[in-house]
Amino acid sequence: MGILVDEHSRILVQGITGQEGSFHARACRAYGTQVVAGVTPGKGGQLFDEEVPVFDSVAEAVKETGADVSLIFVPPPFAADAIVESADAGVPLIACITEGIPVQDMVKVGRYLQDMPTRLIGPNCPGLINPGARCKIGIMPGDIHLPGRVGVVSRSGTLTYEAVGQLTDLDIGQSSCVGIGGDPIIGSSFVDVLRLFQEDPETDLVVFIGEIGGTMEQEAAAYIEEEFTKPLCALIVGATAPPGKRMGHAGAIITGESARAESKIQALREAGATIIPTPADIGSTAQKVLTGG
Amino acid sequence: MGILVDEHSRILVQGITGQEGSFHARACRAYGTQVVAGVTPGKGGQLFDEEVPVFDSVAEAVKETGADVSLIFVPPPFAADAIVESADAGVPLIACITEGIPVQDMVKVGRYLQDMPTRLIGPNCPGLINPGARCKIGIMPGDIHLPGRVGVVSRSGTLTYEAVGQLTDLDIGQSSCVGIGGDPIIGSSFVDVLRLFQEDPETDLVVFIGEIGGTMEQEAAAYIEEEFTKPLCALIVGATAPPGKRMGHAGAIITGESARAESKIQALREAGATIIPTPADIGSTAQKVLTGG
Amino acid sequence: MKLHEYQAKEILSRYGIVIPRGILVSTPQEAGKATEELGGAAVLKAQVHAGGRGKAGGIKLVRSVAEAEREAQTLLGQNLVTHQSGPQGVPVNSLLVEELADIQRELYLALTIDRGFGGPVLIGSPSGGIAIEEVAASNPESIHTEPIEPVLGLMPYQTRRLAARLGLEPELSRPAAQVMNLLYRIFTDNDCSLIEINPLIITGDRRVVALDAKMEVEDESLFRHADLQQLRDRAQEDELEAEAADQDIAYVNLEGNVGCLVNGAGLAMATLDVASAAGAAPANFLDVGGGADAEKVAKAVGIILSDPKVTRVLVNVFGGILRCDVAARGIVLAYQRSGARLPLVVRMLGTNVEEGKEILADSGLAVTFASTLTDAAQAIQQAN
Amino acid sequence: MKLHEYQAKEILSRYGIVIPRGILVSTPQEAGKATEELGGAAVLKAQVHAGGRGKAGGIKLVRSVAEAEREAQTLLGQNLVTHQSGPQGVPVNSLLVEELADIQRELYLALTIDRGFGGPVLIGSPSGGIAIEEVAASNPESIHTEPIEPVLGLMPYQTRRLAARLGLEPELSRPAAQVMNLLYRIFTDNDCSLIEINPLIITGDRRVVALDAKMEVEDESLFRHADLQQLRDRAQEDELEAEAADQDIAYVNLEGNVGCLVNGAGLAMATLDVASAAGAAPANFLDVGGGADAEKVAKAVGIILSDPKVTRVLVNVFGGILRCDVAARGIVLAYQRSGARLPLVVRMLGTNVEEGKEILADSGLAVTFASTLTDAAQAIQQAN
Repeated sequence: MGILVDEHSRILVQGITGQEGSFHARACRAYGTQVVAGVTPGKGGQLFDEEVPVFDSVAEAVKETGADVSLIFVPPPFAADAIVESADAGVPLIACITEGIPVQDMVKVGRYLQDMPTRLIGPNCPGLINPGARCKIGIMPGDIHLPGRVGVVSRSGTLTYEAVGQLTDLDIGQSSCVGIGGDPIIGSSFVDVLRLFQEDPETDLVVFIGEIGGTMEQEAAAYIEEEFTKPLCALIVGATAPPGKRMGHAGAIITGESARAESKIQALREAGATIIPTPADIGSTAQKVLTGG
Repeated sequence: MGILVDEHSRILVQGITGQEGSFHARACRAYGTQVVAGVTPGKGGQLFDEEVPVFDSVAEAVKETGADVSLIFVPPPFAADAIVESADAGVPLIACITEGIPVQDMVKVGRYLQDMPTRLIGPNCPGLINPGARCKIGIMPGDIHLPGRVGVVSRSGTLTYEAVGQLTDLDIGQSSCVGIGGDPIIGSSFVDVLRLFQEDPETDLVVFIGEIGGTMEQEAAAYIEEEFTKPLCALIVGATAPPGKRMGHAGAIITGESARAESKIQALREAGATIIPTPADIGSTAQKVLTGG
Repeated sequence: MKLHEYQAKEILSRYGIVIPRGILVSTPQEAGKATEELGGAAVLKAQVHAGGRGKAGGIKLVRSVAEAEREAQTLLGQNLVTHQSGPQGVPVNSLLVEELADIQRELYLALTIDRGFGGPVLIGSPSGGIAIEEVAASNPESIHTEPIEPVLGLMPYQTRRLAARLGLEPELSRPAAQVMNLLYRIFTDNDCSLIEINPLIITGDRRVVALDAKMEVEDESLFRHADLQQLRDRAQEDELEAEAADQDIAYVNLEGNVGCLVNGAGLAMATLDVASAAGAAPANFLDVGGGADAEKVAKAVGIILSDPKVTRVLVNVFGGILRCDVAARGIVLAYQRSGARLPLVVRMLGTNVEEGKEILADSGLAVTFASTLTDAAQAIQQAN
Repeated sequence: MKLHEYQAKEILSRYGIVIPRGILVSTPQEAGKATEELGGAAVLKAQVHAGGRGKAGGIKLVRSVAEAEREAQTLLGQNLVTHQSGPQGVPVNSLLVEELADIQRELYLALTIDRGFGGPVLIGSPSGGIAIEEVAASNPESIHTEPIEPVLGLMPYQTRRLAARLGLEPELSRPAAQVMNLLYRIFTDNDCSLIEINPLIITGDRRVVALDAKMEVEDESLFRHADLQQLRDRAQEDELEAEAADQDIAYVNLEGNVGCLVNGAGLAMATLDVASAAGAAPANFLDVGGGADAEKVAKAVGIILSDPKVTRVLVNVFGGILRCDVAARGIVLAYQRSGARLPLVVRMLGTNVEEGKEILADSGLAVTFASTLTDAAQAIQQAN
């Protein structure tokens, strides 16, 4: 089981002929993921690594290969277009890795996707992985994962790997791990992913990794309190980080105090989450909760 | 019963202090409609006809009076704003009478309303009426209506009155009559209204009045064939009308042959509708169907 | 509102779309001078608001100044009759003199509103240079559409896809996409109901050029485009239709002799349908609109009465936003102003109907009242 | 990227928003001349990228040319320390000399992106002229927001509502709405992350004027704004931070002595959290980003090594889009280039981790490898 993807998922990689795209398409395949197609406009007809057909458009790729997940490595100026192209081609799940997409592009894409059946993970995210199904759709190092029953959801990329690494070191396997991305506007929120973990019979516990800024953790806390029935360990990073120099005044007054780490930790604690004291304690906290300690 | 509105509906009139707005607000009240508020920016605090409070904004009107239907007489340049203001204020039903709203304004409003729970009737329409509930939300002459069990839905304004007049002359009452509007982009389609008539236990038969242009009648025919279970009499006008001088080439090739009257009549006939031979035969055709003749 | 080719092209050019070099002229002498400026050979294109101009002889290739003057002499001042212009044709008051284009390929590109989609669509075909209706009939699968989501605008993948379907090589895909993007901007900035570039050509030196351009601005939006309002050319419009348009009245001149005044487009079409079925030939389609006051009704009736072929008048008014008393006052006013004595069949129902009938009955006009559509049609058929 | 007040105002003015008459100067003589041009009295405003300028003495009212020259002499060339500038302050290299405004009322208006809403919001308050954070703390209900749906844009009813909440009389509602509409256009046209007009004033003669303006353009969007890229003023930025920004590296200078190289903002924050908890004071926050190549990593490490307060370096890389071997090569390159011999604690995990460690082990650098976050923090705490 796990969420969103499994061993039947058929992946197409947008930007497969680029440097990052080709590297990670290879890594996904090496892990066991079914990469069935690539898309690079103007390079249709090629074969990637002598096996994966490359198409000029997502629509062709879907038609010819039945791809049902799109993994995007397209550079920032073209990434919004890539997302919309996949959504319009009817791809039900998109993971967009690209970092640095202009916010106003994502404002529009976000609005557009509201009316579409497509689910977007990211952008500016590591993607998602289902270790039990050997299905890796993203840039995370596959070999640190272990099949198991803990779900991981995180706003951060590399910190997700840190969490997984600590879990695996303690022999705690993962059902699915999802990096939802660090941009101001992203396709799927904590709540969206928690809902899926709630429904997944093979997830017993969720490790939740938030950050300072925004109010998404508070929204997750509200959901956890009202509907989420599984144990959850939560880490919020950034308590000692410098005050966000990039956050303007006007932005600060929208979220105000709630953007700070303490506010988020408090909300999650009150919602019944077990708080992970420091980033070094992710694995051990999960272990304690699992063993009832 | 009837659809959309009944004796409990509480109406606010946007543009109530204008010439048309005030005339028709009065006519609605005279018919028995509960007009609970008016809205004209800058005229808040006045009383309309010494009884109906006028507000500066829809939000205030809704808050103070519990209005749940908005009837719009605002001039074309400001009508899109009026629709959005009502939708944002949470008004569940809007009837926009205004004729001549720029199409590109309605393109945007149409897209916005997709994500809103609000239902829009019109623009460029006569509104809707439930004679049994003495609830008239629009510009139709109230006294031609008779409470009864025939639903009327039409793209045309005055032709709807013609239909109602013919029905009433034959003592055939109406459950509800809805003019969906003649503009290229409207809030509710034939199918939307037919669905409501399908669900209404007090509607036995529907009189359906279409026009040349567009393909909405064909979409209705498809719905009628697949899901609509009540008898339906259909009139399509425009068979002898001059070829639409205002329809550009590019527009013509989008809809092509299907914009013509014969194509629409054929689709409706094949869907099981009883075709009304000429506009003079609306009442008699309905009577025949009702009496099984 | 239709624009002339030269007006549309000026707008295209201002946005950055490449158009041929061209000079607008209104005399044969100017045509000759322009041809000289363009190197001694040119195309003379009649500036008229009607398609099918080429087949009707409205476009002439000239290879000398003398030939330019001769052809301009013939074209200017004539009424050009095309399959779209109606039998009376449209006057040729100016010519666009353009440089010869090195045409390698002719494509079709257009933007319009698609009711079904509820927004603008971009339409393209590799079969440009001929009427798109013919392409639609003979080769419909060569016409491609790209719906444009208003929140997103035209997306790059759509322009790539359409460019590919137009058969453009990769190196031409980018300039063609640029044209598509600019057309969409022009369409939205100017509240167009139609932009049509037919043909969009690929030249021998691999440029993408708008060789012809048709542009229509939505009448309802003209209030916010003072600049575009200036571009209206009344000379191209049917005189009565232009007068009606000035009053914001929907009017189409037809062949018969029954002048029709109706409120509402649907009822107006229904009235024509019933009148025709009863053997009466309508002289016009006229929807006076919902928001009419007595003066506007009077103007509408005045337009009907000023049509020489009209011998009787049929009024079919169902009072709603337009009240019957208002309509009646307008009718009386128009008859008084024109001094006309044409027989009048009136069917009135709805809001303030009694007042309306009273006003007409008291007016001294030769009014026959009818109560049903059928009655009205029969009465007008007999009223001669 | 932040713009100066004078740059922001020039953009506002270009779009049609009224700003005071002003002259940019960079010498006391120019300041005197400008004051003379403005009628002998003016306001001198230090052009710096830091809020709180007024309280810090960066704004001076002068009533004569001599006074203008004197005050300009003091301001120009100094480092202005405000509550936002950090202790080192920001250099005052130019002054905006503006005419005196006849202030009747001071309002606040801003536009930014609201993550929760997923789009732009317009923010307004009748309490302008003071820091909005203070208003938010003391009188939060006087701050009003209007979310803007991208497909619709800012709707008239929203501008009417906000104008009313700002306490504007009906006759001022329209010009204020106009300012709001223009601000939204500026915001979207220029991919802003923030526009703040504080105060927006009502003058004695009832005009709506932007008396101050703050504008920030989203760094990610600069690639499509060549014109705005020109407006960057490096002198206003921390030198190392500016260097980092040039390389597209997220870097913030801190107070400690442990240079930190991390990939990923979350892991970088986590690293600071753990290091601080272990008693080691970070010298910086540095996220080298996902798409880094060896050269970019080398630049990042170079920035760390060029910081004089750094005595040891902590590397925490979890290989994903950035592979460990690439990171290792970059680190070695930077040490070689700088000749630095600072101790290095490296924690590396993930993609190509073995190759990465091998490269570092073979490099001859004083590397300590750590396997967990705690180990790394302890190792760096001891590495002195």
